[in-house]
Amino acid sequence: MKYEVSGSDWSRDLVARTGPLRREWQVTVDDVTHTLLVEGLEGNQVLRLTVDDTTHTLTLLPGNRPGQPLRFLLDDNYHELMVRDETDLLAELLGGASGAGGREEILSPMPGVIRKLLVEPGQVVAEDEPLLILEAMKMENEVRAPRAGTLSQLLVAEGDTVAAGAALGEIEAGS
Amino acid sequence: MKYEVSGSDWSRDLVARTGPLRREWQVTVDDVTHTLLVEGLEGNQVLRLTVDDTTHTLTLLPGNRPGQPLRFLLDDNYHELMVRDETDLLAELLGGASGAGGREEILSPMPGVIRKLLVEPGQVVAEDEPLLILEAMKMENEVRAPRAGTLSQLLVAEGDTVAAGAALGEIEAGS
Amino acid sequence: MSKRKITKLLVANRGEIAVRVCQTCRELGIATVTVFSDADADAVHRYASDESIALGGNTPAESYLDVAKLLAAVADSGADAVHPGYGFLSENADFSAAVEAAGALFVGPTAEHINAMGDKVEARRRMIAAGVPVTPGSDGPVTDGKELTAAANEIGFPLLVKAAGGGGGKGIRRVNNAGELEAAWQRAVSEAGSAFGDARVYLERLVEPARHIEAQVLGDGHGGALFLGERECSLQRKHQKLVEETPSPVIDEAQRAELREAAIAGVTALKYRGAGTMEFLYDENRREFYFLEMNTRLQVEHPVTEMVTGLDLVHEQLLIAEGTRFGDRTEPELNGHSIEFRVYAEDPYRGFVPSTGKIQALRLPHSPFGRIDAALRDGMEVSPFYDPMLGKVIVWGPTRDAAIRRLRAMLSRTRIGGIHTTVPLGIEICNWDDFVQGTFHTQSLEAYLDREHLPIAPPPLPVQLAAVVARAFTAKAGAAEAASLATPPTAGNPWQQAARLEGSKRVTR
Amino acid sequence: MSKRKITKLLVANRGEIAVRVCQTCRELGIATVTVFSDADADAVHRYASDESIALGGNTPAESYLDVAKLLAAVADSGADAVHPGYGFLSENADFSAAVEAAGALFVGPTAEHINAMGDKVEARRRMIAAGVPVTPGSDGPVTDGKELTAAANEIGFPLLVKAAGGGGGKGIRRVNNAGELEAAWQRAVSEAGSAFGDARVYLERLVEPARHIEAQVLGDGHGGALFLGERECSLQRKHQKLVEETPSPVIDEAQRAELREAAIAGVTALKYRGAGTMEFLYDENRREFYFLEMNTRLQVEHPVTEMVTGLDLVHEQLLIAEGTRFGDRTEPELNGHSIEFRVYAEDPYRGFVPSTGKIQALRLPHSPFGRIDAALRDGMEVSPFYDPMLGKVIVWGPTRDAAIRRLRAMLSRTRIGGIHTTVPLGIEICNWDDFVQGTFHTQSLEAYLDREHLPIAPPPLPVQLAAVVARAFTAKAGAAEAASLATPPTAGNPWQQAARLEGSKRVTR
Repeated sequence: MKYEVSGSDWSRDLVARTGPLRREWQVTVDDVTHTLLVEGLEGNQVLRLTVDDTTHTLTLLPGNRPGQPLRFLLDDNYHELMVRDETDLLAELLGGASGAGGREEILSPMPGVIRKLLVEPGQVVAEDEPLLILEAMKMENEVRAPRAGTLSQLLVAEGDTVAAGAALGEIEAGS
Repeated sequence: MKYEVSGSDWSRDLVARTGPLRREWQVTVDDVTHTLLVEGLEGNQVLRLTVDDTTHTLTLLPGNRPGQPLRFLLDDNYHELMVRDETDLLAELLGGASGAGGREEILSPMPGVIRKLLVEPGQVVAEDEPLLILEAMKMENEVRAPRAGTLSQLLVAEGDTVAAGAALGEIEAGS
Repeated sequence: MSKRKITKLLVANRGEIAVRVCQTCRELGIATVTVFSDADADAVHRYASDESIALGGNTPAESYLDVAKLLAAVADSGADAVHPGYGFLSENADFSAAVEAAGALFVGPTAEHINAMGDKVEARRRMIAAGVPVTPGSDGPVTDGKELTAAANEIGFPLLVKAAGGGGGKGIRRVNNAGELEAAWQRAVSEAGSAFGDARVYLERLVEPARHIEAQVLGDGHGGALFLGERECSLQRKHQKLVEETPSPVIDEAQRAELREAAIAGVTALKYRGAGTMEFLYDENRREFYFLEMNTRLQVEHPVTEMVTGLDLVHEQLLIAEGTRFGDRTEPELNGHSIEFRVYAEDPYRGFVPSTGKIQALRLPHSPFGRIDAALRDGMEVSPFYDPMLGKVIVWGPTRDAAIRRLRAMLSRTRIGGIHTTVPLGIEICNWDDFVQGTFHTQSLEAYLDREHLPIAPPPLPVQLAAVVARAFTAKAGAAEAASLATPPTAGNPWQQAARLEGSKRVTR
Repeated sequence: MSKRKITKLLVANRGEIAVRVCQTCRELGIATVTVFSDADADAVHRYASDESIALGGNTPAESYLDVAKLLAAVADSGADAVHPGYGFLSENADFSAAVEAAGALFVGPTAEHINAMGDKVEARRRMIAAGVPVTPGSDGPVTDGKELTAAANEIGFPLLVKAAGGGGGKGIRRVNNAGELEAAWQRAVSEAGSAFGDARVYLERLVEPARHIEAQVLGDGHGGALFLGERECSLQRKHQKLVEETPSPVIDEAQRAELREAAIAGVTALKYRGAGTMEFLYDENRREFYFLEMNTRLQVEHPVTEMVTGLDLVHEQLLIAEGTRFGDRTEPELNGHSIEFRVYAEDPYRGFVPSTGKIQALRLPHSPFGRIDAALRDGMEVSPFYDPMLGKVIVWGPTRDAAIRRLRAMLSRTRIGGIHTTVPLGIEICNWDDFVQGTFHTQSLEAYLDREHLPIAPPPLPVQLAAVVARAFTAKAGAAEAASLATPPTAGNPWQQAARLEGSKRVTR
């Protein structure tokens, strides 16, 4: 599998081959191939990586999604990196800049209770405009517009309990 | 189900009826019926018992066997009691004093390695005579004859690793 | 009041503090009763006590804040004392009064003390009378726009709008200039009304940069007062404390004596009963303390005081509630250094959004001179209903450096999988120069956190390799995980997505 | 030797002590390497270190006692220091010498010290020369029957036959009268040969009743010596310690000064290097100490000394190994009281038969001033290959009473399901008058344990009801459990069965 690892102003290609049982990996970076021993603990939430005789502890963090920076701990240090595999790269090529026009869903960033709606369906909103107040763990959180446009749908009412990632509404391009 | 609970010089009969889901029990002792709420935690290794508005913590201990004193912790205090249910009582009636004559197996009281055999097959042994030395967790333990008789079989050799409860040999009545 | 022995105590709280109170009771042979909401039916605190009573409901209002249900639980269980923990009803004077009216001891101050100190305006007035230094501010609650403008102009900007009934970092709003004043005040009044049932707000000068240093005190209710050292709590984020320690790295014996004098004066003047914390702002340049507020309860960060004094503060609370007087008791020696790090179920690298879900791969390590106060269990669900603080990692060391090394090691051995927590940030803080050198103030942490996370240059090879492995194993985890994640799936590129996440801004209250 | 910094340390041990050593190294930024046998492939200590190297094998001889494999691991990992823990090779002079010959630091004494103190006969000679009081005994190893009789007659009965190469309660045999002498001596010679590779045995007077009190010392290898207080270890069963505490409830400042003087004299005379323990028998009637033996390693019960001194003894060991001299360093103040209870995988109500199997429902609670040193994980298999000690529960309190209350509470919150452990006995001991009042000696525990367990009268109703519930749930557990049980299934009545279990008698060595 080919991977592209990138940061804020650089990127690098890596090619990984896994052995039987996925324990032994061969990873090629800049024409040098490194042997990597991968040992999963705790249902693969924690992994031991041995590279060049040194063992590192990799701890996976929840919430990682394709298309977002990948977040993990290595030896107790926090890291973020963009990691795309072949499929991601292909999808990006085919999909183009999805979400640039058309409509976009408003998703709940956390589980909580809808305390107050600040806008109405049909209303024109600016990007970053507060749409509603979501209460979670004793704190009020403003959910803001992901883009400018018209609020074409509002799927929740005050007092509703919503899960993380639940659709709250939708914004359509234009006013 | 009828139970007989007994100690070293007394016994008492209890009748238990369990409700749906086995959460609510009715236990009758000395013609008085007590309601018992039973709540299992940690895969039923730990149980909360509520009797007359007071909650007790019952912790099961491993190794309990029918025919032996039942051992448990109640609110952190260790207890041993003989508890026979209907089936046990029936089996005892039918089986009579099993093991009183005939033969008896020598069972390993713990897992370990046979360090030394002190007797040979065919040898006549007294009750409580040391038969072999079993090493477990850095300690040497003597396994002694459960009864007097002739060692009719010896199933292990020096150096063998044995599990707890494994048959080590057999003693037949008489010499 | 004559001395009364506590034989059965009800803890009107949940989580780590409920477990903490039960620990001490178990040592003392006091029977314990906990209460639990529907959401907490399987919570750890439930099983820390001898009995546990269902309150029903999920939200705090339906459960841990419902005075009637709690009083019924006290009656049903036959408890002769109630410990309120912190938060919830711990600083509710009506609850204190109702418990005592029901014939049980309230492990905390009298309703009169709670009212006096809970009302920030009254608290200022009393402290001024006792000779305790306070920050410049409005002389009372601000009730109309005219008063507002006048008071603000006298105090100067930036200033803080504070709810008279708030506390613990809640109900505070910063106002940078006159333009923001009116809107902030109105929002504060509305929030204070709904959150604390008390819409009064007042103004106070914002001391900046400032340190937050607090004094732990005990009062026996008859004028007896003990000072148990200070706690440095300047490492905060939006008024939420993250790291606390004692002693403060910036005050010396002379300043500690000054702080002690102010604290003892306050406690003595009030004839305060119980454990309490007097919070001060410390202006490091002028080397001056200003009284901020008094928390009339056990504080989240009480363990650091325990570590350097050898006292069990819950035990002290119970002794005071039973009517023990201090007499000629002396203050304990303060020995070594202790630090506490708070573990929140929040994503510290995404604006501290709450993170809920099932806890996995849990490891709460033991260590010499280390302690973890928590109420966690592998497989437990973290629900969105309550405070996101999961627990605290506490260490002691002979010196501050030793304590930091120990905290770092202990956090690096701590693992709470399945959700985001502040643990990785805690390890970072232990390596952060400003923390190690003690040169921080109440704004330092926010400044430190305000940065780009994607690296500007390629990291060392092992990190790149780890990234690829992490990607492969994340893909494997797949859809099952998705349901419990705080970050929604998205189409579009990551930059858009990051912006959207930042679109959710936290409003403290 | 000049000062050398340790950067990477290999722990030649397993279980809780391996975890303990890694904790301190992690605080100090020292990289760690552990080793593991096949039976320990999934053991907790493996994951406490940065690296872990497979030794193969199951028995100690094939793994943790295999010097060649360990030296290879040191070379492979590039470790520049080796910590031997306790047990295994910790008191093996050849290992110490081999590690140092390989260019790594041995965290412990020199081969010369280990040889001198490991040889009980030589140790007595040296201590007599240093002016340390010793128990009357044979002047050297007893090599033939004539010597045996002569020495025994001079010492008088009862006496002890002790392996010169033994230690830690192993290799000791009691002889009550002349009739038992010859057989005991021959058995001891044979066991000592196979267990310690050293068949020499010697005789010593049996002081009875006696207390076992030991002094914790540190030596810098250049004559510098520090005394860190005593430990009372009289609660033993067949020379296996179960409870340790400091300070001892029976010695006062004058006797502590006496003990200190003897300990410092010994350490100084040896120019001892590292942490060590000088064990003494204490005759409470005569108020006299007799030197018993010196353990040239970290002791299992070192945490109680840490709790009252605030020192990290592993850190002290590392500093000494690096060549740090004490100079004018003063001894630490001894503060409060600390108790340790050892958790063994043994059935305390059935003659302490080892109990193996899968650990379930594990709970190792945290508590203020409490600490658990263990290497346990839910689902872990306890194998029959190694020492049955699973870990230790340690508490501190301002007074002995407070410490006992805390230990009791902590043990009652500790749960190690699936196997038998000594935890329930620990709770009992905390309620036992002789322990609470401190009126016990080395034989007290065995006398206490020698009793009938079936009650002679019906217990309170809740116990009877619990028995029925326990019976019902045990029946449900069924056959799956049977495989891992230490007690075999049986036909016949329970009395026969109980007798059979007692038929397995433990032979200490």
